[in-house]
Amino acid sequence: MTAATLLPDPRLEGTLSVLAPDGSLLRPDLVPDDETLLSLYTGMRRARVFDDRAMVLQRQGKLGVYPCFGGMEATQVGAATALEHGDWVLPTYRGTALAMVRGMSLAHILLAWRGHPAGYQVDPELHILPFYIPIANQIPHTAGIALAEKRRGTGRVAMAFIGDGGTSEGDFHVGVNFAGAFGAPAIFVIENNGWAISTPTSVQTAAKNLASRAEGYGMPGVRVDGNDVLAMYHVTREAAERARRGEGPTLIEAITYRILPHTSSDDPGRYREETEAQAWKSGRDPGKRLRAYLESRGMWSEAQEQQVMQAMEAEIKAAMLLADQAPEILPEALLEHIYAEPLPEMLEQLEEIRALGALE
Amino acid sequence: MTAATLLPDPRLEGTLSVLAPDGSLLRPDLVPDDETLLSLYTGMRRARVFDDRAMVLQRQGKLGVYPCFGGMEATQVGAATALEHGDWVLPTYRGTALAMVRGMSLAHILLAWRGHPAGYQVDPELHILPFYIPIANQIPHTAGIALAEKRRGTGRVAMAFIGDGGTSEGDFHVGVNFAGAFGAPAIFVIENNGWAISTPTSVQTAAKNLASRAEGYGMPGVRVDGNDVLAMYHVTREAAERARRGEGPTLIEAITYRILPHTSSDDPGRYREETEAQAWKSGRDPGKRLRAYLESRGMWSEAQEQQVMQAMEAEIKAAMLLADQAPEILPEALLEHIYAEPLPEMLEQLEEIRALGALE
Amino acid sequence: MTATTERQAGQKSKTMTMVAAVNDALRIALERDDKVMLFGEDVGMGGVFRASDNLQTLYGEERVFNTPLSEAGIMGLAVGLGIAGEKPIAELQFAGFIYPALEQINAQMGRYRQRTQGNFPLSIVVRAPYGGGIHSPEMHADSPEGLVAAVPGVKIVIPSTPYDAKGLLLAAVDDPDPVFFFESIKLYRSVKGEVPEGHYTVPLGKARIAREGSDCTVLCYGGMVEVCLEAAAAAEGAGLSVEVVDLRSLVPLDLETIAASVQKTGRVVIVHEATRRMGFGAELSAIIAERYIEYLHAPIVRVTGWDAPYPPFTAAEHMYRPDAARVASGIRKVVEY
Amino acid sequence: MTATTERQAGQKSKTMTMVAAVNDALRIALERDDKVMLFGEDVGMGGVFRASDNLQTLYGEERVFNTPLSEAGIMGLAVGLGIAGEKPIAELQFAGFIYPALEQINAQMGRYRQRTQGNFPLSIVVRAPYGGGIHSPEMHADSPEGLVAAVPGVKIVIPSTPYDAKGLLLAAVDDPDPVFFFESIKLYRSVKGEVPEGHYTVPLGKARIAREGSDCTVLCYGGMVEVCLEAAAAAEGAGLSVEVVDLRSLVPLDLETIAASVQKTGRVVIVHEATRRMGFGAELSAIIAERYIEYLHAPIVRVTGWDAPYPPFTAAEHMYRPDAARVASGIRKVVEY
Ligand SMILES: Cc1ncc(C[n+]2csc(CCOP(=O)(O)OP(=O)(O)O)c2C)c(N)n1
Ligand SMILES: Cc1ncc(C[n+]2csc(CCOP(=O)(O)OP(=O)(O)O)c2C)c(N)n1
Ligand SMILES: [Mg+2]
Ligand SMILES: [Mg+2]
Repeated sequence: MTAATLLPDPRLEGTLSVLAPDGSLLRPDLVPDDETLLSLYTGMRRARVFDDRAMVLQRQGKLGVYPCFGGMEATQVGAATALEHGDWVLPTYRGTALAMVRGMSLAHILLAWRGHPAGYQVDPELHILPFYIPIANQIPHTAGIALAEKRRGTGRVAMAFIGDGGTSEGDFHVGVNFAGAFGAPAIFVIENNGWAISTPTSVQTAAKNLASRAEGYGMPGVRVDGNDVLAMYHVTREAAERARRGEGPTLIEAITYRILPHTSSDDPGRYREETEAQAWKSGRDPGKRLRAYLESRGMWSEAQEQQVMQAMEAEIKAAMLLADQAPEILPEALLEHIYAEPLPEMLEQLEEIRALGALE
Repeated sequence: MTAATLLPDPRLEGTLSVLAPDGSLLRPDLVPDDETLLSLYTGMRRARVFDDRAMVLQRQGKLGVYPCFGGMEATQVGAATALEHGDWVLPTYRGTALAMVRGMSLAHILLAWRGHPAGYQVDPELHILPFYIPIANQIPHTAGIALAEKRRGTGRVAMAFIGDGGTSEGDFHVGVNFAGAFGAPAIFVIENNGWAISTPTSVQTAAKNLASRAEGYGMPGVRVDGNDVLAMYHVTREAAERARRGEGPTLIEAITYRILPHTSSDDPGRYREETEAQAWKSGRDPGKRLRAYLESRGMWSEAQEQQVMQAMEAEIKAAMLLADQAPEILPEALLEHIYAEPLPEMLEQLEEIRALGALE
Repeated sequence: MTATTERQAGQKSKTMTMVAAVNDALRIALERDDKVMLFGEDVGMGGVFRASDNLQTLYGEERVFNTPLSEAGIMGLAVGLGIAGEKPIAELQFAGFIYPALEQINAQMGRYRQRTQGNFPLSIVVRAPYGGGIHSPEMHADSPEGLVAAVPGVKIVIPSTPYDAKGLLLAAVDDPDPVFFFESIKLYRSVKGEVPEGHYTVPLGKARIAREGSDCTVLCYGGMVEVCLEAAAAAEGAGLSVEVVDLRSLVPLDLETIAASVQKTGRVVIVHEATRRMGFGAELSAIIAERYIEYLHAPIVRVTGWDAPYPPFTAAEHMYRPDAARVASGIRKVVEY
Repeated sequence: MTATTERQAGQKSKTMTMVAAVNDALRIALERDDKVMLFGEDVGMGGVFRASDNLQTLYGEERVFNTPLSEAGIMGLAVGLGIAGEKPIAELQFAGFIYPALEQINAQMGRYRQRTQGNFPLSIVVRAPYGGGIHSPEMHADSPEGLVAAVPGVKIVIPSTPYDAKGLLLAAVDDPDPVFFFESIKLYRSVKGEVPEGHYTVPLGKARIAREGSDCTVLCYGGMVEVCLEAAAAAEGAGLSVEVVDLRSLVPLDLETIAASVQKTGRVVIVHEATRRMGFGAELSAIIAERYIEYLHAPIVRVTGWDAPYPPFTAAEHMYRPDAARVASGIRKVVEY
């Protein structure tokens, strides 16, 4: 670890950590059971391997624009692992790791990032909704879903992710306030990675931190080290328990860093020095942190590591094969599922598309 | 004063007062000079007389739907008096008292509430913008105007009013955050009158108070007794001075109460008991409060009171005469000022309107 | 619950206003299906037009309630409830306040079914009082149905009679897609009609011949139907037989009824309160010019609000909102062509 | 500063892409008038398409800057700056993200001049990359020009060549009204053309005959012009003479040029990427059916995006965005009628 990486980052001030960046234990009281520890670690590893591979696939023309999350996997894996089956998850476009933890198949994920309709057909049983492209739109939905669960008394919660930039949109405010006003069992996780494309958080808002918004909505605001998967797991679990007890929503600000470009199309060299990213990358990697801790407890070995990596590579390969076999997209796909029954003029439009196919 | 009126209202907890409801002085250090005191008092009196009269005129069919503000005149008169000429004011529909203090003529105001185009032709010199009907739209404008003044280094500020209900709109969030992010010389006054039509503030949001939103935008949040015109004057002046010093925007929450119906069309009996309104009306009237203080200092007499009232009645009468003489609205008014030059098809539409007039 | 049934023979009926018919439909919808929830600004106390009067008392604050003041929030809440399988009926207090909600409508409500390939359909009704005629303040008389019609995935219904209001609203509640239900403010209390008691539906997508005629077709909906009927009656005096088609539903549109009428008369006037440019009349005209031009003997004339905002209060409203005289002048244009 | 001047004789020119022409226009606008400010999401670093490359370096962070992430805020900021007398040029990162801003556009930007009876005119330019053709993610290929055209008080310009892009953008900056300037993403780098150095303007409201013809008129704009020209060239092989009218500006619309072309050919095809229902083609068709029907020998055909969202990435885009084959088929429909 270089000297730079050891510098305290002011963004992390006041955040909860369970492990120090070097993996040493700060809060023994907040360590989950071994099974959870291992599933958090493998969840992060698998996610990271997928992310790396997806960037390569994108460059090979096999995926559309891909929003990578490497280096931020702890926020998503920690939060998603803390929920129960039946709880709802509303991801942003950067939420591929959330989807993986929720059990969405890799083939499905690959198809989603190709724009194949099959990639959008999320399994309602998983209770994870499709990647939201327009920013902050999912926040009012989260209030609505949570209100429905509250009314039914199911004890289920709804959790949305949003970026630091996304907190400036009107829909963020509106949705969080609705959830607060209704005392709905919702969790809002701000994945604060320091950047909204080229805009640093300091340009986004004059607020010292984003969790400070919580008070204005009448809910607790929690600041957490987003690269500490144990901390993420803990605060999300607490928020979910609060929600299940009928005590309403929680706003969590997870401090992390976007060490990679915004998406496969972005060149961060246009707008930032990479020193900060480098420091986070080398000094605060979430996987390394938990691995160091697991190793210190003798719970993880290089052999296990290799096994997870290789299994994951194989899984991705198999998923690619599956994805490549997805049925060719028929003209119907364009006009299907707009309404329960297509309108008459849409059937005519479908004929037009079919006729054109015949023409070419 | 009845016993009920003396009960402390929890909404006022933590607000700044300069005068107690009975007019006794709490903060001698915050009393402005005599001239200001008198102008605050007469400003309130005039506003209240106008408001009462406007409700009557509305019932007589001489105004459109009228959003009365009686009982809330201190927030507007205090805040507007604290600004300087050249500062901008962005009112809500309830901002008639703001307009009066800014020097908009009564005839002009009457025409605005009739929907006469002349009532919309606000004099740019007054720097008060038209009454905003769609809620919260003015908040991002305030950020823009303030940013322009900052860039030009004029030392001018922009102040917007908004209701408690209005703070739930996306535009409120967006605009306040922009102002904070740009460090723009803006003042946002939340005229918290407890109700948004039939919705009490407690249903609007789970936040304990609305000034608590300020921290999440990186600006000071100030809570003030909105029925204490001296307190309103003081906090607005401080906010304006901060802004002029380049220290950015302030969010002020002024606690007041809508003792009247929402507008001339509303019947509050449908949704609330009037006990709270009665208590505020009799126990916390802003005019009575300042008058009691002025009288205690020998600065006001019944004779002066009568003079102000009579002068105001005469002024309103004269304004009505003027308003009634406003030119008949020509068809042109509908299509004028949509663009700098009307589009060709709009000229045709104008011909259509004219032809119809001839037909009838 | 999705089957729609037309009025039963022998069903009793009552004379009521349009707003009472809406209230009746809402009550029945709440009664029939526990998934139905009703909310919006001031909906709890009955709403500013009293369309939801008494319903909170009957069905409780959990199912009939006020929201915080945000149209985007109200639409987003409806989408979220719809995702979770509820059947929300959301109210926009005035259609002129739909604009802050267009993100949720355009990017979400209309796209959610397709985005999830049918796995998360949204059975939502959005009610919005629209249009002028009552001297309302700025922005309170807008007619944004054209903007909503631009959104694939949503339906649009606009009744003109108490009977239709109730039956169409109950059909909208049963519909598996998001349905916008625009209610003419002008008609709320000015129109009365026979309304059957109990549940019945009027199917979406079927226009109504409000008056038969052979010389000219007038296409209209909502608050303009009575205006067009008045113009048609006046035209009869001048020996003209005017057919007035009350579209009732803009999406889906009843192409068959439109085709039959245009084929018969060969002359078309389209009437709405919304601005002319990009009002729904543009789409109607384009559809006719694309499909039925061979039957036309005259230009398609639009009688509409001007390309300008609706003016506030009484001062100029009479020059803005189409009235029978303007419709008559449009009819003259096409028959004298 | 409001006088518009056409290109000067002897002005030097350069070959450049559309995005370079936009960049050049922005630079000149900033240079000429200190009131001009340029902002939006990521505009400071040049914007995601590099349209504002280098301008922050040249004109400073006070005049060229990033905003927080809110389209409503960006539009509202522009309105506020406009009220205060500045000349903002605001960018919406993609036109598909215009929806959260429609409240500010519809209720404010379009109405402010009238609401203040001319005392607070807004000289604003809103730039928005629009349309498909580059396999972009969901919501990134929308064409919402029709929604904006529904707003009285705003103008709409959509260039199809680098020359026009620069000249129209500079004219938009000089214009005393809010002007929406939609830039075809597809054309940004795929099209090159001669662009004069320095300042010149192309007047708003004047269409351009992109290709003369006598058998059929194709009305189009922006990214569809090259597609229509391709179809017209192919039609020539089949012995058809197709006139391609590049509208350049939707509001104001060049009725004269449209009239002359329709009068000449009697057959009209309208082409745009936006959905058919309530796309701007509806208004074009309605205008023609209202004004020039006597010249028509065939139905007015619309070749457009389908009544469905634009599909993401490569998977189905080729079946959605109109191409030369579809335009050709539209042309056949009207000439063979
Ligand atoms: C409504 C909307 N506006 C703009 C965009 C374009 N856009 C995509 S990502 C992005 C930045 C988002 O930053 P942040 O919320 O911090 O999330 P991050 O990408 O850092 O995870 C922008 C502006 C969008 N997708 N939706
Ligand atoms: C965007 C928008 N939505 C709804 C309305 C209708 N409306 C007018 S006033 C009002 C309540 C406003 O309450 P608040 O903001 O507390 O202000 P107050 O009227 O109490 O001064 C509502 C819902 C509106 N004018 N604009
Ligand atoms: Mg971010
Ligand atoms: Mg209020």
